[in-house]
Amino acid sequence: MRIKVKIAGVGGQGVQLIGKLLAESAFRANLNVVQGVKYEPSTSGGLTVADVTIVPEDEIIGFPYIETNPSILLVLAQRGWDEYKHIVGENTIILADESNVKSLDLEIKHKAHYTIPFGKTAIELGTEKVMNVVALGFMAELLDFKGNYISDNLEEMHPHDSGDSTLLEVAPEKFEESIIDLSLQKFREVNINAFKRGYDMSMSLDIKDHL
Amino acid sequence: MKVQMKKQSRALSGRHLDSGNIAVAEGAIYSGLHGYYGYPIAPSTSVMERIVKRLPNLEDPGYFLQCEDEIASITSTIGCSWTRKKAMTATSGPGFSLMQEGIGLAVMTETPLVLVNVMRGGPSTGLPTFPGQQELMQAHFGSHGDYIIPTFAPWSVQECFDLMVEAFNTAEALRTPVFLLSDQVLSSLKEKFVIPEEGALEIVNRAHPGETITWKGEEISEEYVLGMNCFGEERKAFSTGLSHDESGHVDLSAGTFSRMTSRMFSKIEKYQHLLPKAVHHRLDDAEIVIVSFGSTARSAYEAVEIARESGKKVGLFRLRTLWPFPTKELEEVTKDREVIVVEMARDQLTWPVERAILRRVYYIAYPQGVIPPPSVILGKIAEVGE
Amino acid sequence: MEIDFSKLHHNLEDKLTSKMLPHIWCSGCSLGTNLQSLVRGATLTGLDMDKEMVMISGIGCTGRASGYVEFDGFHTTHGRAIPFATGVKTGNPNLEVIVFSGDGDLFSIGGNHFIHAARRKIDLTIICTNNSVYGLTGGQASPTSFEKTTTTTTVVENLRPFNLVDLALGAGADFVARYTSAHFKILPRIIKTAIETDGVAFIDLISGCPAIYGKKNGYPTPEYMVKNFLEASVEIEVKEDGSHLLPENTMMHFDRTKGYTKIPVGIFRRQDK
Amino acid sequence: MTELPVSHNKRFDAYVVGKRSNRVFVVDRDRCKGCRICVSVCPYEALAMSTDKTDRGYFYPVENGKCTACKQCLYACPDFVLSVHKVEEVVVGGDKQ
Repeated sequence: MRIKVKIAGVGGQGVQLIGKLLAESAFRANLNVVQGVKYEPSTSGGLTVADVTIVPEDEIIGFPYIETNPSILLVLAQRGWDEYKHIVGENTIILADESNVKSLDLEIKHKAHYTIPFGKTAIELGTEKVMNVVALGFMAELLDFKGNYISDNLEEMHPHDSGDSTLLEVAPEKFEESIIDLSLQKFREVNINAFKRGYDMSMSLDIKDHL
Repeated sequence: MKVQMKKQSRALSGRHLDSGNIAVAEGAIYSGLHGYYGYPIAPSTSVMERIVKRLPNLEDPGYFLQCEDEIASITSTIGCSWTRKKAMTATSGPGFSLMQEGIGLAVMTETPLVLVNVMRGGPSTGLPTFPGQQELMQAHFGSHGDYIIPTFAPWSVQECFDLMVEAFNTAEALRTPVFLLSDQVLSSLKEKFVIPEEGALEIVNRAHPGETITWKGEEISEEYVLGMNCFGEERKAFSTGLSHDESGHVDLSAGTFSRMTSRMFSKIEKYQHLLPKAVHHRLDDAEIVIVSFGSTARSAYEAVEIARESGKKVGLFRLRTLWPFPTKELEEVTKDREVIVVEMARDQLTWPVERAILRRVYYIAYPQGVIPPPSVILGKIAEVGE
Repeated sequence: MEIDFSKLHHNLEDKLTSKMLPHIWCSGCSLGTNLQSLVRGATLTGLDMDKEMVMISGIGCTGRASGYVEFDGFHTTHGRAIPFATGVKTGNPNLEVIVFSGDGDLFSIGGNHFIHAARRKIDLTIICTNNSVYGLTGGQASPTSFEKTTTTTTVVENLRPFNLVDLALGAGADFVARYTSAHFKILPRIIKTAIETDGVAFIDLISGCPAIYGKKNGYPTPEYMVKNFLEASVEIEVKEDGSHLLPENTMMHFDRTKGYTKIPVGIFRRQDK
Repeated sequence: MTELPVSHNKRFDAYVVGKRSNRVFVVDRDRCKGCRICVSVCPYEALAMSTDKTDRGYFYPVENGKCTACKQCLYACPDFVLSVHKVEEVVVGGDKQ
């Protein structure tokens, strides 16, 4: 039973920050979590990826990266999609930013895909910089209400994990706590707003029906 | 107005979500670190950045210095240790190469210290932000002359902390430099680790001349480990990188050289059983044994789990002490079984494994700046199973 | 009246590691004189040599000095006396740490460490026995070998020596002095001041290698060397405008047929940090 | 002049010196390397080199009666050969430890 989230974008988009916030929130929900980090030396423009794997607290996570079939693949840049489209699997929900990923060529069987205006929403909030946190809010809603639904389906993929009934829920309050604790003072408010907007967008888009 | 900083405690007891480099720093501080001397180099730098936030602000503050280069880092570390303080440095690939002469000095003068090498891909500048395991042999043979330095390898953030405490205890108990070989994957991945209460773990301090200390319930004999007379204490404390006698003074005679250097080997061999033991995972009925260490072993662990689901009898022998190499244990574990060595290097772990069991093994040499994914290991398991 | 021979040991014998003497240095080498001046200077401070002082040396002829005296001491790798001393001082700030090494060790292989030590102002006393040559390895050129002098590795006129006083002043040392080993009368007091300076103290201690460098370059005997040092020494005049610190006024002159022709000596800078 | 201006043993030469003959000037022949610096720095021309050699093959300084125990040579000596003591401290039954 595990949730695997891969976030791909380019440097400067805050990919590592939301990877960290996701991991921190799951950690605060008493789950076992690993955030694998890969980066290139350049801080801006280079491909950057965060892999977050979440399991019940008593389980060991070996390989810290996501090789195939993530539960969620969040792409914030075209380069991210081009680099990782081959790892999509039958359990994958693909979330792409509308304005930054122009060409979402879907060849592999997957569970669902959505193109969401994360960037546009962030601009409405005053700065495109919070695009990442809008996307985090969107994912948080999936993890809160549907996390177990997502992971239950994964049991087919990881049969050795079966028999464990621990819930993989991460409540939105845990995310808000993490955002407050880990953001710089001047970004706290705008980050919380961005998180809530993303969360609401996810609620209103009745994803569950598609799953 | 000057703000009075609240003094920090050495043990930040509790649950943490953080990276391997943070755990390394906290393990050192828990063990009683006083002096840290370092030079920025990826991917080890975050150890230093954590230390500088913590060490000067402790209730019993230590000293942090950013040196002019890695040669100065290792030498200052040795100097600090000679004042009976616990000292360390951390570096990566090119820095480890620069430190080799100083490492020889630490061996020759039997100086307790801990050197953390957060491995990246080489040679030369290589892959500064990607992992490697290519310094396994350099840890053994890097400096000139014969020596053996206890070398540990963690596979998780928790072990980065635990083995750091082991490393300091080993350094103090056996009066020797100790290496911790971490890698870029562990340096940056974040996962849970727990810091015990202050006093919950045994912390060893080096012996004075004539004093007998115990470590893990065992008395350390002065026949093997000389008590250390440090600067500022009763007698003249002296040592040199030249061949010297027990008092530290130069003696180039063959007898003295041989007596001193053999003792330096035998003290490590004598207490080898107290060093961190290898972890056996699903080895009881295994037909195939995977041998690995560090972050690579995480991938091997995943591969073993997946292979077991399809009924393949595979187990993992995960090294935690790399040097001295656990030759006998490996011999027993691999008897009549196929062996696959998995490493992020070309023939560095395979070499001592083959030498230990005296036959050819299967291996995955993967010096590509990423840990070999489970799919690659599963492919090799299938190949060996046929 | 009968002499008791068991009492005839050297006046400083209790500060010497007797079992290591006689030392390895050649006849007439300035190192022994310098070492004696150091021991006398250290004694003047009133500190306990064993418990309150540490003497660190590098590699080379000078490197062996720490083994001959009863300071706590350490003989490090080539060029690394300063970083080792930095570790000692930061490990135990109560110790007075003295670096006693040569020009090759401190300014060739260890040059980077020197300028950073001077920049950092961690309290160290650095005494450089500057004899312009690599003696232990048989007479190769050092960073302070003079122009147009002969060494075993001088191919063409490729030498231009460091002016160590200028270098130390530029790098920011707090106390900078230059004397020669023939100034044994006042050296102990200078060394005492250097040790007591709170910051980086540097003494460019001009010394002779009569057996190798001197023989080829104008001071063939120890006697001549001592006379040459005293005759060539010029005490600096401290000027209000600081002009005595200009490189041309701190520079030494050397003639390969006569030895030193000008050695500006004195205390060039003294400031507590 | 005292009855014992100079005493020798295998290692040391001890000269009773000074205007009031209250000092002992000592040459530690074992450590001497014959560099002649002592001879050259002596302000009183009280030293000359020996005609015979030490066990290690060096000439060594010999005092000629003019020494005032001024200690110049002692400070200049690179080999810790020379020393000056008060007479009462180095005679048999003297008070020095």
